[in-house]
Amino acid sequence: MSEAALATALTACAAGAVLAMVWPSGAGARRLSLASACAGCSAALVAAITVLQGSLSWTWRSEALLQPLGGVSLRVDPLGAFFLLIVAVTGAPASLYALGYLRHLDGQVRGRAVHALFNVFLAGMCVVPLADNVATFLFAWEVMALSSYLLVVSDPEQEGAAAAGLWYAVMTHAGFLALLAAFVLLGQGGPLEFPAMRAGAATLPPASQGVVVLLLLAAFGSKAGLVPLHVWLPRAHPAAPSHVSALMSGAMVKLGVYGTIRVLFDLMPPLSPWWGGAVLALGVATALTGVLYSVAEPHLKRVLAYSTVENIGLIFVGLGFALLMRAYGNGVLAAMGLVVALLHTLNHAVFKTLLFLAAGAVIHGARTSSLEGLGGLIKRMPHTAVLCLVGVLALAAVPPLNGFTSEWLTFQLLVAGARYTEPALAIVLPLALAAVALVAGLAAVSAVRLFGIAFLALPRTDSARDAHEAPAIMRAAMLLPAAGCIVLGLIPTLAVAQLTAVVSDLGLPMGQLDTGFALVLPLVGSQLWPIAIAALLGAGAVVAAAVAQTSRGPVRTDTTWNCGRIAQSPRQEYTAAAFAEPLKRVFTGFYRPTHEVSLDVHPVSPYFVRGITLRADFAPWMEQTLYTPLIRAARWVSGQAGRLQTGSIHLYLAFLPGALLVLLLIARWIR
Amino acid sequence: MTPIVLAVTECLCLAIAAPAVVGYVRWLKARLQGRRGADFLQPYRDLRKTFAKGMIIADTTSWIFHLTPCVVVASTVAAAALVPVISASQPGDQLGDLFALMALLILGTIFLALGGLDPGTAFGGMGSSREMTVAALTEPTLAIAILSLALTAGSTSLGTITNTLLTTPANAIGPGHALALAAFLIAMLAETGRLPVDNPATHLELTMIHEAMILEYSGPYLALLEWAAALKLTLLLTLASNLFVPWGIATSLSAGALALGLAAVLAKLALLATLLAVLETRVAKLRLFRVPELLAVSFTLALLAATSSFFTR
Amino acid sequence: MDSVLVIALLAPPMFAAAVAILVRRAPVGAVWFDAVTMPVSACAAAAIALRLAAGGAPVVVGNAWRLDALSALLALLVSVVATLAAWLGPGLERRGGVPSTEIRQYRIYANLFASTMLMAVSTSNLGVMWVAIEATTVTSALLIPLRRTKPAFDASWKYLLIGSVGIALAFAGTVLAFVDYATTGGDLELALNWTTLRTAAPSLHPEVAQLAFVFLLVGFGTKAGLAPTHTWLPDAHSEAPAQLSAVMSGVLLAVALYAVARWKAIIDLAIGPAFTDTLLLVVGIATVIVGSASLLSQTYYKRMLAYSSIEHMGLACVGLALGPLGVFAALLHLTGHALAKSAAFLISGRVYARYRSGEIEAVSGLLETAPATGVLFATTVFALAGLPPFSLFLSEILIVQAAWRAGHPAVTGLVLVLILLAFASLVTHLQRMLFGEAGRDVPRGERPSVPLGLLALPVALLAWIGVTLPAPLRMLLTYAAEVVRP
Amino acid sequence: MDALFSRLTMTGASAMLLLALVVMWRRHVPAYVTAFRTQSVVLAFVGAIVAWMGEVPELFLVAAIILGLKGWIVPRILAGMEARRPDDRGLRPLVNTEMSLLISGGLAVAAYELSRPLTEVVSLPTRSGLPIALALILVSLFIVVSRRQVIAQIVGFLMLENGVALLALLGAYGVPLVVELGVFLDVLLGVLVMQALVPGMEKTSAG
Repeated sequence: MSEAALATALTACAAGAVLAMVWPSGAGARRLSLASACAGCSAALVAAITVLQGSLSWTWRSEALLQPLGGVSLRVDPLGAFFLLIVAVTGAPASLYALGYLRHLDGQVRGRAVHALFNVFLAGMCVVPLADNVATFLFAWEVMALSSYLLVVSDPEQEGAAAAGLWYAVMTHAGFLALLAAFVLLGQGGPLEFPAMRAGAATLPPASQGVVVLLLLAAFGSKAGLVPLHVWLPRAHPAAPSHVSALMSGAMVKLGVYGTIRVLFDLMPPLSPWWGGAVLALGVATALTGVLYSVAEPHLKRVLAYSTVENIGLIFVGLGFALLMRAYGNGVLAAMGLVVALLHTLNHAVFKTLLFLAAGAVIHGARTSSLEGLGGLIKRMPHTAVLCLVGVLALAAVPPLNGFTSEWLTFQLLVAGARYTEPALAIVLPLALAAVALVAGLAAVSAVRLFGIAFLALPRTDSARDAHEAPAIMRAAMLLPAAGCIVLGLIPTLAVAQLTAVVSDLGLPMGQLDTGFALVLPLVGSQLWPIAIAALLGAGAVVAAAVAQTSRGPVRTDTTWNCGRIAQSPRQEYTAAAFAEPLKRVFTGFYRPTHEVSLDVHPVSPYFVRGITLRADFAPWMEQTLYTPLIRAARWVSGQAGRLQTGSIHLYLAFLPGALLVLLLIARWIR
Repeated sequence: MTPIVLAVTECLCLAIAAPAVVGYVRWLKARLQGRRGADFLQPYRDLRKTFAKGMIIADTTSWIFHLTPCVVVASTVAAAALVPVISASQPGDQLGDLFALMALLILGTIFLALGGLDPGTAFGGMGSSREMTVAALTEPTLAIAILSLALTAGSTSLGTITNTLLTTPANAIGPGHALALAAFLIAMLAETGRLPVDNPATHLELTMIHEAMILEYSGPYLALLEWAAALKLTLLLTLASNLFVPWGIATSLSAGALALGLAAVLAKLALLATLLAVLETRVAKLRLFRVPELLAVSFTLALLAATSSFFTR
Repeated sequence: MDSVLVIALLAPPMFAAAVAILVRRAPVGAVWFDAVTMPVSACAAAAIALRLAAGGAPVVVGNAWRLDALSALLALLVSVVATLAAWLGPGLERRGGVPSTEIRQYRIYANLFASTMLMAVSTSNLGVMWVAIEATTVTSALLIPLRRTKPAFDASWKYLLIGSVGIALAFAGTVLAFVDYATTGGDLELALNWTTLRTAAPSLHPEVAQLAFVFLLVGFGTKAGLAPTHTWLPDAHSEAPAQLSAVMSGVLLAVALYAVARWKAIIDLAIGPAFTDTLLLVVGIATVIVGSASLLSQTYYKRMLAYSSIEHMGLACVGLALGPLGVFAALLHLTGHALAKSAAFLISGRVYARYRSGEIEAVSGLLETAPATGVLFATTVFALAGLPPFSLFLSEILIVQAAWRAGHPAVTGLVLVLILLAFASLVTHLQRMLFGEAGRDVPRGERPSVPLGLLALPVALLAWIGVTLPAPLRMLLTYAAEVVRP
Repeated sequence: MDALFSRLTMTGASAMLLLALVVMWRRHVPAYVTAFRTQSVVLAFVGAIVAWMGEVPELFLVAAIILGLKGWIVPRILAGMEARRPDDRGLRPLVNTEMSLLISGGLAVAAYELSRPLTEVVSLPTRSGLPIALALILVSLFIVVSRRQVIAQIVGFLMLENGVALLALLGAYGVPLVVELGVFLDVLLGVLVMQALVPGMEKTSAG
């Protein structure tokens, strides 16, 4: 059943890619290829759910493909199936959405290319979680990377697309090479098959174990966007078409998480606690970095991209915690950590897909992507606004939406960890808890800022004033993840029940976590009953509304009061930059803001100011400290190498005896 | 059945008592400042009057403006439902724990901020921005305070925390508990917009936080928001008293115990409200950009509390 | 049968050259003759390769010609790439505008060039192999300044002088090995024959063998573009006509490396592989460093491709030093590189024809002005950067794996870093060419055409090899690797 | 007999090395061509001696070809090139004469050291000339690197070929004939192509 579904999924994606290129009419190519992608996602969803329900696993091998590296080998287990599910739930709405979103590309070859690459991208992402040997994994991984890179640069008119593509390509290739090195090390000279690695990993000497973990963190961290390898993420996401951003943020980045889990929890034996601590610390740093930039960023999609960084950080907090607990032999807490990380992975996939799709609708409708240029869209794009509000509330992690449940579980996790482990470790966990709480708070700020500035109040520009609602198909596509946010928020046990199967398959027994509709954590004696909270909230709101309606006073609409100021205009509105200003001041050390004020004064006297220009920006210190030296070093090396090529034939000729001499010396030396 | 009835009653009690707490604080402050002051029932009169008034809706607003008061009330009531007031055993624990309560309060704050942004006025935006900043910075303090409670009680569930403290009062002795209480109280000041973070009685728009957000509200909506703010203050004060000093709370459902519980909670509320009034008379409002310093102090206290609970474990 | 095969392999390009020399008036006829005869050669090579892949005996004609799996692989690469170049060479376009003298000159020398390369790989005599490789320099040097510009003449001069001097050192190495062989008292007439030399190899004297190999490595390394004697390569490849650059970069370098591999096999039999492995590793790594480090600062796209060739030759050289798996990977790498690089150079010719400039800066908006060419160019560059589904992806992974298995962690790490550097540079330059605003005077749009289809051929082949690695090719590579490193 | 054989080849080889050194201190291009011509004649002479005393008759053919090709045709081509091109006598070598000679001396010492294993292995009477042949190879290489004039570089390259040929003659009484003939063909073609290229470089650089 699941084999057939999976074969259908891959075939559909392949067919979609081909149809996009060959179908005679542009519109037909779009419809067919995206419908095919959507069908593929549905089939993948069926496959994933079948496997998760039945906890089955099956394998498929082909020696004919990629033969020199050991052939193609696929295996579905619950962990892989769960990530397949994530790809599917992100891919299906994204492909539906693109049906309406990319209509304007119908006449162009570029449109066909985007559809074809989209299908290839999906297929690559479907294969990654199923790969059971290094060859398959790396191949699918690179197909995914290449197709997503091409999608990022698919709209060269997008400002900064080329630079974003370059960052992305280089970072992802660096990750790939680190991954290759790690796998080669992990293979210990034997066959690069996952089962063999699983069997042999225990014999890996500690030193190379450390190197492997470092390389893996670099590899998967560069895909997932761990600090300081996140730099490509806020560049690439805005450049890509929105449905691709959704897919990248919702699914592709998560495959970095998948890889980490697959290798660190499945292939490798328990590691030293230091690694768990390091991953936890990385997670915290990532979450804080992401959320702080997300709060201050003016570009709509970059806000979301940084928020992805933040959520990846939270997921890695869970993973780091699980690693720690696994190192200490506390299987139940390790399992809980993993469940929390996986649940947040799913939740984030759902709400971030929704938000990126909504951002696409906004950019599509209002033709501007800067928060400073938006405003008042709630009246012009009412349905998108409602859907976006759902996503934003999930992002802010408030009940009863899905972002809240995983956040709540993360808190519980850290409390339980602090309670049930040895003091040396327990003292560190409160700091993590505080950081996660701060992240949650700042995420709420970011969410309010995103929705409040973009959708509420008055439009700040003409293009925002003339914004139009997204086509029905796009709204319908957004409805899917929005429903997902609500359902997963109300009934988290739906997902948690599947996850217990996933973690127990990884050899981590899980205590009872799911009972009906409420999440019960016997370990910390807490429970959460989101559906009841939702009912309470609903009842309270209805009562409050009724009370407000019963008042007999007249209701009229009038000019905004604004403390007596007349002629309310968009210029009086609070801007996105102003909204973030208090936080920028509080975290000056992090943002390192640069201010540049220029006065335009009347020639008569410097006291007659005609205009003031303020340019405020942040110093990109992470890039400056880490990447600028690297780039400079590469340039320097390149310059040095260029000195060989002076053009003088005498120098060139002199290399001949030179090489002869050096090699003779080496020959003498190694004799 | 009885516990649910009791829970509803408790919630209603809080809801009804909330304006009185605010009125009491105002009265006491007036007395302390040498004014006569209105009596503690004045907020009820204000609410009645505002409810009866008509509403002017700013023409720049959207449905968010209408939704905000409802959600703020709903989230505050939901939070109140989680708080043990008279009885320690209560069904609110089924719904959620302290973290859920925190999240519910944040939900209210978010909608307040959205409501402030909706009319598009400068003051509204300013208030929203500041409110969200303060709320975000308060989160870690609250989380650590919750942690230090959870470490001694073994749970983040409110009922369990109260019960554990009642059964092992020794837990309350020591630096951890007091530090956590202090941290919690400071965080509470920030959460509820009291001095020195925000001045609830200010008339200067530039220094407002909470009031700036609700500038455009009038009539029943304003009444709902004012009442929700009062409820938030009351529920946090109740929370502080019943989590940190639970003695007197009813552990059985007998009438006597419940009466004693009611008396105890009223006394504790009065005490805390008095403290609040005294504090608000003594301190001046902090500049907005010094608020993080205050919160840092509170964070440090909470962290010390958490660590000290490791040592006493 | 064997002689028929060898004749079918070697004769067509010679015939074509002769026809081009003889037919003065109507060069088009000669061109068509060329386009028809080159595939014959390719078919012969394929037939030989298939036979060897099936485990058949080497193709032997007397003492002169002998093609084992290694030779067959190289012969196949040479003839396929030469066919492609013949089809896309000057003279076949409808509106060529190329002077007929140029066409004639191209056809004469390109065919001589191809036949010298085929001779180099199919002779059984290592001395004759040297002669043929020296002859490749002579035949190709005259083609570089086809357009008669000063930089082209300069580049050609550098190529000729450095190549000749270098190759003379290889001759010195050959003579040294021969002298050593002579002391063992074998048959002097067949002395440089591969089979004879192989049989006699274990009795060679270690110190002389080492000395000889150093000379051979420097000598043939010069032709193969190994550092630090690669310096002629960027100039020659960037100034030559695109079709010639394709053949030079795609297969000439491989043929030179083939010579190194042949001699390595002999010397290894004499003194064990450790010595040659170390030298090849040192030279290979130096070459990869030079190649990938230089890539970033290039401003001409053909020079960029040339440095990429240097990088890939370095990788192949490193692979040769890494034991049986490494040799297999190196040969697979050479195969992939031959296809990808020749396609890239041929496409670069189309780019030049459109933009009339070789500068990367001058070429912008390629995707807009010539979408198909742009996509093909990008594809070949991605293939060269080692991305799937192209076969260089496989061979790079195999080289890394082999380096680790051979116990060289530092080499593994260095190779990975250098691959990244090369990738970053290639993508940087590629993006600059593909995107941006094209100048007003650049013609826009292109319709489907035969050359485009032909150019898509090697790309498709690369992907096919990369995904499936067809069994005959795999066996051929395996047997070829066994020749180098049994 | 062997002693005489050894002496004669040794003398020839030394003469060849000396003629290479001539290029070091002469700045006059025609002198280079003359030195090369003379060297080739000496090489043919050595070939003839090896053919005669080593009893390898086909080497007579090789010697004759050397005489014809390198002693007559190639020098004529070079002289023709020299006549056609502008006077570049003013071009100083990259390395001055004293230094060049010192380096050549060093190279000769290196050649002795390098060829030590070779002379230990070879048992032919001509083996004592092997270091000289190797020295000639290295010195010619140095000529190519250090001379500026195009013709000097070509002469250096040709002397390098002569050195390798000498090495083959002395080490093993010559390589197989087919290879030898191939090498001659290559040399001839190479020089012809060089001749064809040089005007292109000159003309365009002048214009």
